Amino acid sequence: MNILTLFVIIPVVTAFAIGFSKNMKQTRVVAAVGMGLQLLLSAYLVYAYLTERAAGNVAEMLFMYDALWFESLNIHYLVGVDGISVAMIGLTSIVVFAGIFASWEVEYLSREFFISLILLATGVYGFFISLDLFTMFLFYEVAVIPMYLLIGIWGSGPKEYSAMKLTLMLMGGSALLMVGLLGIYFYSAPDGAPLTWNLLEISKNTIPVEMQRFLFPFTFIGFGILGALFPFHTWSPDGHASAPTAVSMLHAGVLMKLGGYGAFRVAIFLMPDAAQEQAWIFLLLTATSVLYGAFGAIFQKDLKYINAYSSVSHCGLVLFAILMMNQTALNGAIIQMISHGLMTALFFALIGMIYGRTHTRMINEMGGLMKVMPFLSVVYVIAGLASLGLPGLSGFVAEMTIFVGAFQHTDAFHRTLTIAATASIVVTAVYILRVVGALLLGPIKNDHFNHLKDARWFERISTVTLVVAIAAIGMAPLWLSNMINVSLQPIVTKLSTATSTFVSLF
Amino acid sequence: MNIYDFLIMRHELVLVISALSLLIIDLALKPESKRHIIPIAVVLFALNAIIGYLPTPAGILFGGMYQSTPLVIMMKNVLNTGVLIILLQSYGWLTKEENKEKIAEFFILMFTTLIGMYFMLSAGDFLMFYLGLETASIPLAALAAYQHHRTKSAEAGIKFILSSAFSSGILLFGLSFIYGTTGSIMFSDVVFNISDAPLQVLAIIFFISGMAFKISLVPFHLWTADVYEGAPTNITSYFSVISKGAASFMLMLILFKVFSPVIHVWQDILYALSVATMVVGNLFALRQKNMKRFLAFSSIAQAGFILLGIMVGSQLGMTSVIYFILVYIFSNLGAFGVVSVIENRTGKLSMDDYNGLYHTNPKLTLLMMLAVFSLAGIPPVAGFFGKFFLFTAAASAGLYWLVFIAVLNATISLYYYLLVVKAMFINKNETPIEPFKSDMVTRAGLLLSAAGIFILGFWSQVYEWINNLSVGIF
Amino acid sequence: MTGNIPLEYFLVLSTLMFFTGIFGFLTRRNLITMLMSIELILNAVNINFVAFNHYLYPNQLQGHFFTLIIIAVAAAEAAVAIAIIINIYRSFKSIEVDKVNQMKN
Amino acid sequence: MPMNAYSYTLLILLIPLFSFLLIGLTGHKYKPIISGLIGTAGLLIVAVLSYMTAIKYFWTDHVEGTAYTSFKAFETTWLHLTDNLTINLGVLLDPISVMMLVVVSTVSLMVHIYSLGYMKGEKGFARFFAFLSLFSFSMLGLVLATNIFQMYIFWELVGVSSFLLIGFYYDKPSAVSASKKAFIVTRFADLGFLIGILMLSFTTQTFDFQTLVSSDGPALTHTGGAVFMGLSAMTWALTFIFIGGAGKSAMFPLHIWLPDAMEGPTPVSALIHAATMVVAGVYLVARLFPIYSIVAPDALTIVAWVGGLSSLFAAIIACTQNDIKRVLAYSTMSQIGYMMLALGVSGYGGHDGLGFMAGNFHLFTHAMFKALLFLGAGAIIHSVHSNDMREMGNLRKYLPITHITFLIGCITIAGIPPLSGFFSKDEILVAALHHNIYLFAIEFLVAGLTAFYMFRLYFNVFWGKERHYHHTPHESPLVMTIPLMVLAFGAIFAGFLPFSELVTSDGLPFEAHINYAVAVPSVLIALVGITVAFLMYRRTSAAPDKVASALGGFYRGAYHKFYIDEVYLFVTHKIIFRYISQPVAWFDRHIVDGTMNLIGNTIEKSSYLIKGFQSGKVQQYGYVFISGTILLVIIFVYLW
Repeated sequence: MNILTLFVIIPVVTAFAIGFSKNMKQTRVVAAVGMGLQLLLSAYLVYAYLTERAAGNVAEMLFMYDALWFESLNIHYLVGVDGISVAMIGLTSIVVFAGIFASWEVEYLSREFFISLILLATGVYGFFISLDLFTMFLFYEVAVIPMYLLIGIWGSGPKEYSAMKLTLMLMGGSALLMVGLLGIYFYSAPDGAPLTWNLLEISKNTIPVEMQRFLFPFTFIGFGILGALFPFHTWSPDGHASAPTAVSMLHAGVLMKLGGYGAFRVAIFLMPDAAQEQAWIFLLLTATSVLYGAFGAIFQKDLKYINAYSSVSHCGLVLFAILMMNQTALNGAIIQMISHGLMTALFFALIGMIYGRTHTRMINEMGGLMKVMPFLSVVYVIAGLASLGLPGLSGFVAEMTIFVGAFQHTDAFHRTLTIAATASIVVTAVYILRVVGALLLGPIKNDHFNHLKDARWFERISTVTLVVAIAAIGMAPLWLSNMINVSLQPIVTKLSTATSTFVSLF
Repeated sequence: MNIYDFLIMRHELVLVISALSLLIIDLALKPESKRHIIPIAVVLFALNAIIGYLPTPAGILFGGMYQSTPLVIMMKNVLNTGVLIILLQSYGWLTKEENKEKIAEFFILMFTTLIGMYFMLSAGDFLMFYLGLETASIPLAALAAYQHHRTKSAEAGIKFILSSAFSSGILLFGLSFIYGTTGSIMFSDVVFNISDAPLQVLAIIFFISGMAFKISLVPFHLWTADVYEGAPTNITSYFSVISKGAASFMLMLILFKVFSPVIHVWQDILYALSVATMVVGNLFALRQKNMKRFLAFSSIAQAGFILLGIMVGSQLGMTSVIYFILVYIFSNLGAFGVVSVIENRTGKLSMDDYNGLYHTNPKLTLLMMLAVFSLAGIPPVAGFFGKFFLFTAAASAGLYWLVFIAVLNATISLYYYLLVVKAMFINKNETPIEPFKSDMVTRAGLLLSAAGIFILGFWSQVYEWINNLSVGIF
Repeated sequence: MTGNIPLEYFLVLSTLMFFTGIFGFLTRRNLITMLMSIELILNAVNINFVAFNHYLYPNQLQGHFFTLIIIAVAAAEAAVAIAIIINIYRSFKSIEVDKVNQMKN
Repeated sequence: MPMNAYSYTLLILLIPLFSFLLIGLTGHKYKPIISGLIGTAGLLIVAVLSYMTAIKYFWTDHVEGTAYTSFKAFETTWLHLTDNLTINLGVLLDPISVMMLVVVSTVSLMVHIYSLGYMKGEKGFARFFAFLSLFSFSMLGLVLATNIFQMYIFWELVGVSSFLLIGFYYDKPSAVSASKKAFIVTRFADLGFLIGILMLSFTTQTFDFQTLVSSDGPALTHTGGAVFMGLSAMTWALTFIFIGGAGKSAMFPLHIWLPDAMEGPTPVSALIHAATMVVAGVYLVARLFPIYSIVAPDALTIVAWVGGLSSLFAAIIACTQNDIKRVLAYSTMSQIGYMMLALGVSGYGGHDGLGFMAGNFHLFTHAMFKALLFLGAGAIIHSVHSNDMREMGNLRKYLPITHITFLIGCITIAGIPPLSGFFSKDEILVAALHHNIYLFAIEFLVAGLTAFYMFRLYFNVFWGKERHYHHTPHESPLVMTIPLMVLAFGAIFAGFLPFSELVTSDGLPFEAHINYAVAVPSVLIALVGITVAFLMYRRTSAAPDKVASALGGFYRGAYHKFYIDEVYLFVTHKIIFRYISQPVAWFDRHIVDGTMNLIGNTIEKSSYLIKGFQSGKVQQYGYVFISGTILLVIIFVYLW
């Protein structure tokens, strides 16, 4: 059995097993075990991958498995991973694992909750292992849909509205995506040769430039919507605000990464020429959303909204780096995805735990939590520092790689935008410290806070997992960035084949 | 012409025989024992369905009026599957007191319409086509008016018969011009003499609008909602999948076989129709509260998608259409099955009655969810594959913008499909529908559709099988 | 016998009948009358077929056959329709088409 | 010289890190004092190692007459960015880093010991020492950085540890806001630093200090390059980098965080905001000094003027403040201004490098006496429980040791020979005189002001009339007074170190001797300042108020720190918060999100608009039917 297929099978099996569980206790135990296995498996995958590479295997994708599915359309079940997907899979496993524990005490329809959560995870895993555009798209939509139920049933606030909005906007995104993918398929091979959905095959062939011009926006925006590309990001604040804890974690932590990953795996990789030509538009958009999200976050009062907007800012940085299209920046983009995934998941976990105690998310109603729940508060501070890019935590590594990489461009346009983007680190500091100050420090605002308890054991598991991951990346980023760097080589070479040149505004 | 030639038209023969035998048996039975008809009929039909899959020589009868090709046989088999499910699902309803007098009629009429459709599908000239069409639609009117004590049923009947007669009048007017301009009603002759001369284009448009009525495309769809609502639910499902499916097959066959030289004409016509249909169907479906009307409009929107495949006019297009209709049969029957079961138990039809259904009847709810997801084209259920292949077909003809419009409409449709899910899972309800268990047969019917929804997508052999039998025009 | 009447006349006649039928179908309030208007439409078609057959393709009979079939089918249609109309009368106590308007929107 | 001979210096970094982790993770398990001892012991080892290194580097391993070389005792790749640019972590040893090593470890050790007494019984004692260790780690890492990016990394870390320590009393709103202010202002400056690094690294394709400053390196051989607004790329880069330095070193106008930072515990102020972190900016400029002076003299001029103006500005304000820690804070700012100016006026190599030497010299001495002064102030506050000098007076008879040491500190900073302050300040003045007469004038004036405000403080606190204290002030325990004495010793004798032979711009020693033409006047003006202070504050009199009212608006301006804080407040709250952030939030809710909702509503509405078609009338259906057909005919038969 191919190891990658296991990543899809284990969750499905777990979901089934949950289906037969008697009560809440069994349910969550089964879920925890299943996802624990998944975590171990991905750890093993990282190990196996590195050993393979160390053994001198230079194939673009490893652990490939190919099964013909729809013959006449040449659709395959084709899986394989390179360093990038391995990293993303690792991220997913960590976040999902943490998410299970973060939602340890979901009582209402707990069985259904965990099933949908795990199905969502299945979609994500499938997306990251697929090399066949059709399968990729399939898993992509599988990942998007459980969201509706998860938010609609277990959410809070205007959950129906938010769930519907989120689902429809993401589906609208996949409408664009569908067009893009079909276009790619029908130009996937030179005339006469059989068409293919196979990512690697397509990358060997050059899609006609005029088609690229037409298809690139569809594909990029299609993925970009999930990556919270300005101005298509508005599903994110409402969705996150209404979603239950674990769902926000998975969604911001992992699902939004599908956008970035696809944008660069499919849009940029397969259509470099159009990417070069149209990059300036999207660079402007993303640079906007980097600052826009940050400034938007300053003004918010609801913790989840603050975090949602900071996600807009950080994911904007991901797309920004992707559009810079040089090795370092791309590397930074991947690391940023991982880092942001981890820390935003941590944020949402903490927010959920705090909300579960104080029953409010309004920062002006809270204060002095450091006294009553030191553990959670300290972790919150760590998450905050990671988010504002403190050295020794993952955020710094990602941002610096991106900035240095982006600044390697010689033209004023790229560099001005880069400097504009760097400005976000100050704004980030402002809103992070604002929250920390108002939420954790200062005198205790509300007497009944005095009776609140600190984190329970499962909450500690959930948060510590993430903190460890963040710190590990932040302290020793070299192996990760090397792993990614190697896998970036073919993509960068493909980009360098682009004949058309970058259109600069100035 | 020897006896074996009749094997070529075995679908029709078996059905004719079963219909007649049912008639006779019905005469023999006493009123109280009439419900024994049901097993007999079902068995007979199952027999027919099975025989349909036996290998057989393709052939031509009556000097080309009747021709049976593997493609057509496959289409008939697809329809058979649907009808079988419908028969199973309607068991619970047929055994009700009000119907026990006229159980046999139900089967006889339904078989007759089916015979009509089969003849239509195998038609080799417009005469046979017209005969089949009418044989299919006239009994349908009777079926729609089946519950003569319900005024709505009667209204559905009259609305259907009038509009269908009207539409076939217009269709015939078109045919008469085709005959006048080409000098023949044989498909094989017409195809050589057809061109885009104004009179012929006019004829084609009349013909298409006649067919569009059966497939219920905008603006020829208005009868649909009323008839669907008025007719007994199981009949409605028959309307929505079988008669629509047969009509689409027929439209596709004639366009491909007969009007292939003027594809540039009807492609544009269908383009306009499909956009209109998707948009209007969705817009109407948005605000429906009555489940039957809701499904009626959603099925109108689906018809718009079917056109995407037809207008391509290639093998890919035909495959995707047939595959989509197969999937659509299962999905729609799943939805209608749940609606009919609930209606028979509680008489409740409004979406609001479905609030909180999950807490009382989880299995039905899950089936309903699967069905609507499949209709909305959400993976991993079959509907996604069906839609995706339709879009692929359209894109293969370079109709990217149409694909874009279509997918946006799919998104809109997702909205109202999710409303159903929302009602069942999220909305609270003080007086939810009581938990209940249906009889075995109905359950089998539901299960069958559920299985179809689930398996069909992953089971690529089905698609390949259809693809091998489909023929394009180029 | 009809040799000196050109085809166009028949076509004009049939077209007139066709639209008369449609007009009737759209305007008459009585279900039976509507049914009759449909018969008009069908007969227009019949005239077309016969005329075409007679003038353009004298040496074949397809049009005639078609006409016969249409007449037969029309009869069947009328039979079912009237049966339903009786049913309508039972339940609505009227055969005014506008009364038959329970389901809308 | 063999590298491995020095690789033990890695311990200097690892020990504090270890004690930080140890205390941070397990501190709550055992008695607070234990964590205090762990931290102190760690620092003790560090200090010993640093002194060893200094002696080895400056004397034992140094061959007489040769230049002091700079070499890496240890280096490892931390992150690989581009083919040329990799971020390394390591230990770089050269005169200034070794000197800073001594400064940091000494002061830090003293502060650790002092805090054992000062923080006694505070809740969060363990946390305090954890943070202290973290800070020591970061500061040492900054000092020993082998490349500019490592420096940036630890730069951020000292920033955050100062944030944590300022906000140590996190339930005190003023402390919280002060820590936020400090972090954000420095963060803003760091943005400049980062941009500078980006530019520099892009032009030179290296982060490494040795490569950067080597005479044939890409930086020094770099000529002109892209010119923007008349300044070369290098000038821009170095100016941006200096912004970072100015932020950390509280140079005007980025100084506003320093006075508020006094909200932190006094030992912290002594360590971070007097001796070590705030001079990081100076250290940064000194690190890149060759580039500044050879490739980007314009940037260096900026440095000089910013330094000079800041020192004057701060000195003026210091004369008007009543909070003793704030007075010291402003004096710190003023002294750092001195150092900056010294670097700014310096040339490269030989005797031209006098300013460079003087700057570092003053950095060294200032660390001693300013730490001494702060710790003394801490002792005072500890006994009086107030920061306001108006509530003090005649304390000399209660706190004899504190009194003496504090007096030593004051004399030193006033620049009275033979104490250390005199030598370093004198060299600076000489350098300034050679370079720029106006700057010299400013510094000359500031020398007088310094003497004045320091003795104003001194007399106010230790003389003047007796105030009634809620409990009689008592001398601090030994654990607090010993550090005072040690530092006093340093303050007295640090001046006799032959700096001109040790720390020079090009590593070669040169002859530096007292320039009496400068020394005598500067001493005189210092004495003048002292006398004025004596007359005004020896006994409480109406004189100060008279002078204040005489100065009028100017005094008020100085008293309110020239309203710089208000300007910042206006910019941040009014401009950024109200005119950027709020509109953005509004725009997002109403325009972007509104559009999405609008689409949804339009669809919903239109579905109601067209409901009329489904009228339920068969004839109308037929009507639509036939008109549809006719429409198609019209389009496709006639129009197509």
